[in-house]
Amino acid sequence: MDLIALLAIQVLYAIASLALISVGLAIIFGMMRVINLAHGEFLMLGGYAAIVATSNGINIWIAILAVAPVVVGIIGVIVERTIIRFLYGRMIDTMLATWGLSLFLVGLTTAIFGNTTVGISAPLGSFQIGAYRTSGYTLFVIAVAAVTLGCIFAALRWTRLGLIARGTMQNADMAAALGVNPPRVYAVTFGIGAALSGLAGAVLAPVSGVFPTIGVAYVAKSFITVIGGGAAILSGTVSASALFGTINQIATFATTPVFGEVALLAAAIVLIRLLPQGITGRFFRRGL
Amino acid sequence: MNPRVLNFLGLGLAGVVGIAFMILTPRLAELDTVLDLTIYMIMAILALSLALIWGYGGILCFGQSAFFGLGAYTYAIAMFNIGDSTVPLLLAIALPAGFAALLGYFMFYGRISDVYLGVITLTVTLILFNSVNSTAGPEFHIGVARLGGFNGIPGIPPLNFPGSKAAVIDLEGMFYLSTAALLATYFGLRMLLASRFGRIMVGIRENERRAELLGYDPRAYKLATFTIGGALAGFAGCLFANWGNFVSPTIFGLAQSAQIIIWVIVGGRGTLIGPIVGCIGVQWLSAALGANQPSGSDWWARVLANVPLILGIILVAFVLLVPKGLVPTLGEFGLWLVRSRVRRAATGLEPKQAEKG
Amino acid sequence: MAAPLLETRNLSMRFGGVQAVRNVDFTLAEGELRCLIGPNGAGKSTFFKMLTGQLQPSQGQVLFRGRDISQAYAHQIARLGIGIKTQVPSVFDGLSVRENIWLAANRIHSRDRAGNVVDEMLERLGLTGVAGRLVGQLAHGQRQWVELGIVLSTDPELILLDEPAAGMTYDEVHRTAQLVREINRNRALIVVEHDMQFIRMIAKQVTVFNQGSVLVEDAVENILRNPLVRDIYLGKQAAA
Amino acid sequence: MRLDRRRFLQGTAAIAATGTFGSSAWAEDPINVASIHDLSGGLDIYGKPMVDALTLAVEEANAAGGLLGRQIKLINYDTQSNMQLYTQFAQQAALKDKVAVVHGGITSASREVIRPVLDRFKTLYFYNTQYEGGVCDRNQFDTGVTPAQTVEKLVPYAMKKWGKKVYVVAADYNYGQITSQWVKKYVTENGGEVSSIDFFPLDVTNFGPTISKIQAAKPDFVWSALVGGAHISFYRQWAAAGMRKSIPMASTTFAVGNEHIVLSPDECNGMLICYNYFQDLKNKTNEAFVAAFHKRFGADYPNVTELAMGTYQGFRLWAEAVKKAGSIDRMKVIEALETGISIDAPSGKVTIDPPTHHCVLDVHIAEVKDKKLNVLEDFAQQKPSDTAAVCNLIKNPDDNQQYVIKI
Repeated sequence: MDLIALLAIQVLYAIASLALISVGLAIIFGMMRVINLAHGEFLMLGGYAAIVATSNGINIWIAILAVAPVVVGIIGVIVERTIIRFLYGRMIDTMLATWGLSLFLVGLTTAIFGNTTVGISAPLGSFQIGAYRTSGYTLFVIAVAAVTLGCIFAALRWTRLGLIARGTMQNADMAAALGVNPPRVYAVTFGIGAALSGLAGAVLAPVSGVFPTIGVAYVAKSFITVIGGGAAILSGTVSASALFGTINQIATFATTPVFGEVALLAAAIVLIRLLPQGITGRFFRRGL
Repeated sequence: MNPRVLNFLGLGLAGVVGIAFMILTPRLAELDTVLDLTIYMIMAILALSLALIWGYGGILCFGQSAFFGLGAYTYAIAMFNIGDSTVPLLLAIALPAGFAALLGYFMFYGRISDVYLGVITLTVTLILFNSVNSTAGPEFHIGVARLGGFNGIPGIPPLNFPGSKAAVIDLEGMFYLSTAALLATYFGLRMLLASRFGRIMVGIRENERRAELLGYDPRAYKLATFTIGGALAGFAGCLFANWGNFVSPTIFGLAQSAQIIIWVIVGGRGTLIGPIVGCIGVQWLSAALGANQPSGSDWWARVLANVPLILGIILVAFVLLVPKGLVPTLGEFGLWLVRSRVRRAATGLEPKQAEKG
Repeated sequence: MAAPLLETRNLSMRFGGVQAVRNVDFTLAEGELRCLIGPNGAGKSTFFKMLTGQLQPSQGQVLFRGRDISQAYAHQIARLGIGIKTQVPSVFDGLSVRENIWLAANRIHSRDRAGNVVDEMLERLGLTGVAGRLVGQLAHGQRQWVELGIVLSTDPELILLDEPAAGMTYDEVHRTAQLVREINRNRALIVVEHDMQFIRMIAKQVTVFNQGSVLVEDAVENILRNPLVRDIYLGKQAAA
Repeated sequence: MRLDRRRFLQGTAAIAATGTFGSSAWAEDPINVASIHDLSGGLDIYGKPMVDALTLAVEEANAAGGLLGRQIKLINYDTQSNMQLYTQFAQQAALKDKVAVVHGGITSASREVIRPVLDRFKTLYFYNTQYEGGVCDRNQFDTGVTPAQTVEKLVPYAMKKWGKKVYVVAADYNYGQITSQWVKKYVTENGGEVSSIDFFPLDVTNFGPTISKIQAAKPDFVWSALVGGAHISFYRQWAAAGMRKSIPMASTTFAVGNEHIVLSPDECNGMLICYNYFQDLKNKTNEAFVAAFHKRFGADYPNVTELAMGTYQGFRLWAEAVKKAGSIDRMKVIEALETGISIDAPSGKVTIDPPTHHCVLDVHIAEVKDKKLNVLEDFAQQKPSDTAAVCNLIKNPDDNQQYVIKI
């Protein structure tokens, strides 16, 4: 019984973390059709931002929830202004550029922080479920994911930027049609996407640790999740994360991590084969 | 001067240069250079396989390394079990081709297109990576060949002349073989592209719906293209396994897949010379940066010797300054110099890429 | 009169809530030239898409020479001999005009034969001068001609033209009309057009679409007099 | 120098000849020594300290007047965690730089890539990483510890301290597989039981389910043979789940990548580890070494790792042999090494074991305490008995393979 409960928590956690690492990419891809291969490095930078902040005496919660997103968001805007904006409508070129960027960021972080950075350990201690102990931080991650997605929902639903975002998701020229100036929208969008990635990276830092090359562990997974989800940023990310997270975690628990991974990937293939436009290409089309 | 003539002049030139390169290099260069060039030739074949699928077939494939790796592993495993290299070589081409055909059927006849193709192919290669990577235990073996998991398979026996196991192809022979293979691949593809099939394939890349309305079945053509690309990649994999006498799962990894794409973009999609140039250029660069590292703690020295940092900057700068890729840009510059009739003619040779965003 | 070349029975297309085409029964005789008119969103293009297999009808049948093609793939239908010139010219922008035409001719002709066919077609459409240019670099009118050339080069039994005169200059319109009549000597056509002058130049029989279904079908002169048609369609045109 | 065609066809032997000839021709030109390690990419955690140690060793030797009156030139390759570059750089080192010796390779995979290349081009090879054991190749020397030297000591120690029921988590590759077999062997020999062995690919970062499994199994302690940056998250998640206090842990891989510094004390305090070298070893040589090291690379240098010391000792042993042989000729140096050369290293006395080309050396058990590694017990002069069981290069010098040792 308590094992079931524990497993449930772990499944929720898997879903939450998958959604967290994917949603930033989903926004950037969904709205700008930019495949950001430096996504993993944005997560990595979020982790470092949080670590540096805490080691400079900033409260860990502020570091994770405020400092990291802001820092990475700013970096995102800079990247958009200096590189991405020259490449809109050229998906392939942005791939090369962001791949280069990811290498650059890995190199830079190594040069600055070296590769033995003191991490931050998970706060909130642990709690008992029947015979099992598990980390309280797990629940925190789940909560953050829920809140984040909630905020995105609200933003899309009720803010002007959200309106534009939804418009752009339906058709790319919409932003222009709505009489806003696309460059600014794009810069902002990219910034927000990056900020969310930063948040995710920071939130997961105490769990997975942070080192310059950790990005690769994330990028493929989140990319697959986003495409699997389809055009709609929110419902897409959520549904795909839910599906993949559950499969992955249960398979892992039943067998081995390898098999869990393979099961996730296989699921992705089947999904795309069945729904060539991703989940939201078929279901809740009018989703956000 | 009409397009055909120009075309043949170009091909002839490429042929002469290629053969001269093949014959002269071992006589002029030092052995280590020859060995480095060997691997570059092999990787260039891999680059060509993607150049065909993506640059001409318009199939965005993030998983070219899957076929490359399959080729390498197939050769290794077959070699340990059979001994004479003829059959393993053929298997290393046939198996990836077959796999590509299956995957292609699954995708194209499922009407999967553009970026979704990318994700599926990427996913497939990652599945292969994860699976092969977890075969370290002694229980994982095919015949006498242990898969070796993360460590991969070392000490793979080299190719031998058909029939006689003893007559192993030596280092110099390996260079001749790889270069000849590259030249053959290049001219083979040029012929393919000049053929009916090739021109229809390019038509489908340009406008799939129109091709369909003319009565061509895009799925079939894509499937064929994809299969050929898979076979080429597998062949390259086989040569790779020969060159280093080892293969390990990183061959399926994200880094490897991305690298192939980078080669093609850098050199220029929609050309054949481009990816070759891009492949050799990028590889040479990362090798050159990796060699002669400063020892010691001087921070700046370390930054300047920081390979990912430098490579990253170069790639980014490249996209911004040479967006079309090396060869097309140079080509345009060259053509800008000659008269417009020739320009028109030449654009016919290498169909322009149409960016599908 | 012989068995119809093309026949649709109760043909309907629904997108989610929208009924784009509704229970259309349509018949076209061998060698006939028919004009389709109707306001935007009347379902003309959707109708064409179903005839050419670009859309699978949500109900009803399309019979070509008595054979049901409503579930067939686009390329199969094309091979049966239905060619279409779409509203927005659909051509191979990255290829030269010659290569465009060749891709079409190549499907039905042997390699060496195709070459000549291409030359003739270029001559016929007055594209010889731009044969080497990339189609993407041509003016809209010329791209229209290229697409016409592509369609004709596959030598279809039935040719569908979706607004062939759109964006053409006055005398281009004339040439197009001439061409259409010429084609009609031995081929059947269905032409969707808004340009009334153009229709007057070519049409005998006209079918009027409105809100997804056939409003009326009659000889061109009656149609032009028909008050109903005036209201829903020509009224606007006249006003414009 | 260029190779003319005839010599080329004579192949590798000729090349080696020209190589040694070229380098010993003038006493003036420096002796080339190659370092082939990952200085970027996922494995640079291990590579960087190794190269630093090698750098220091070379500089010390040069300061002391070099070898045979010649300076030593360290040629430093970064393989970027990319196997293909291991081959390319090994070839360059052998053929272009004509080095006297190559120090390099981190994972067993990279070693097995370099080894045949250097055999083929007759270039001496030192592999200085602790590994699973079993390599038997007259052209290669291994200065790292193998399971029989560390696991054999740590298992009984931990069992005495904590109990007989062990749960093993290991990296899913050759090293992890074989090490965990040794653990199982010694646990059963000491009358305990291994309740389960779980393997994890090197890129796994989510250990939640495993941690639950371990809790269900209720072992007396956990043995970790986890490796690499991603696996550090196991210790984090383990501590976060509050397990560190209830179930202790022992390892012969922990701290090799400075895990004890990356992790906070309350994530890894109390863990038992066993190695040949610890920075805090109390002996004159080591204190001098550490001082020199900090002088060279800064006092804030995180920690001199096991692998770094392996590399340092590897170079020292080679240098010793060169002095003894009075030449850098490959065979002469190998023969000198096979006399059982030994040095007084920071880790204690280190001696080449002639039949295996591995090392006889001291090992120490230590406990992780607040980012320090406190030595608890020493075991003098451990022999590489595992490799010795399968490999005798004195009896059959032409042997050349990595044995899978029957356990």
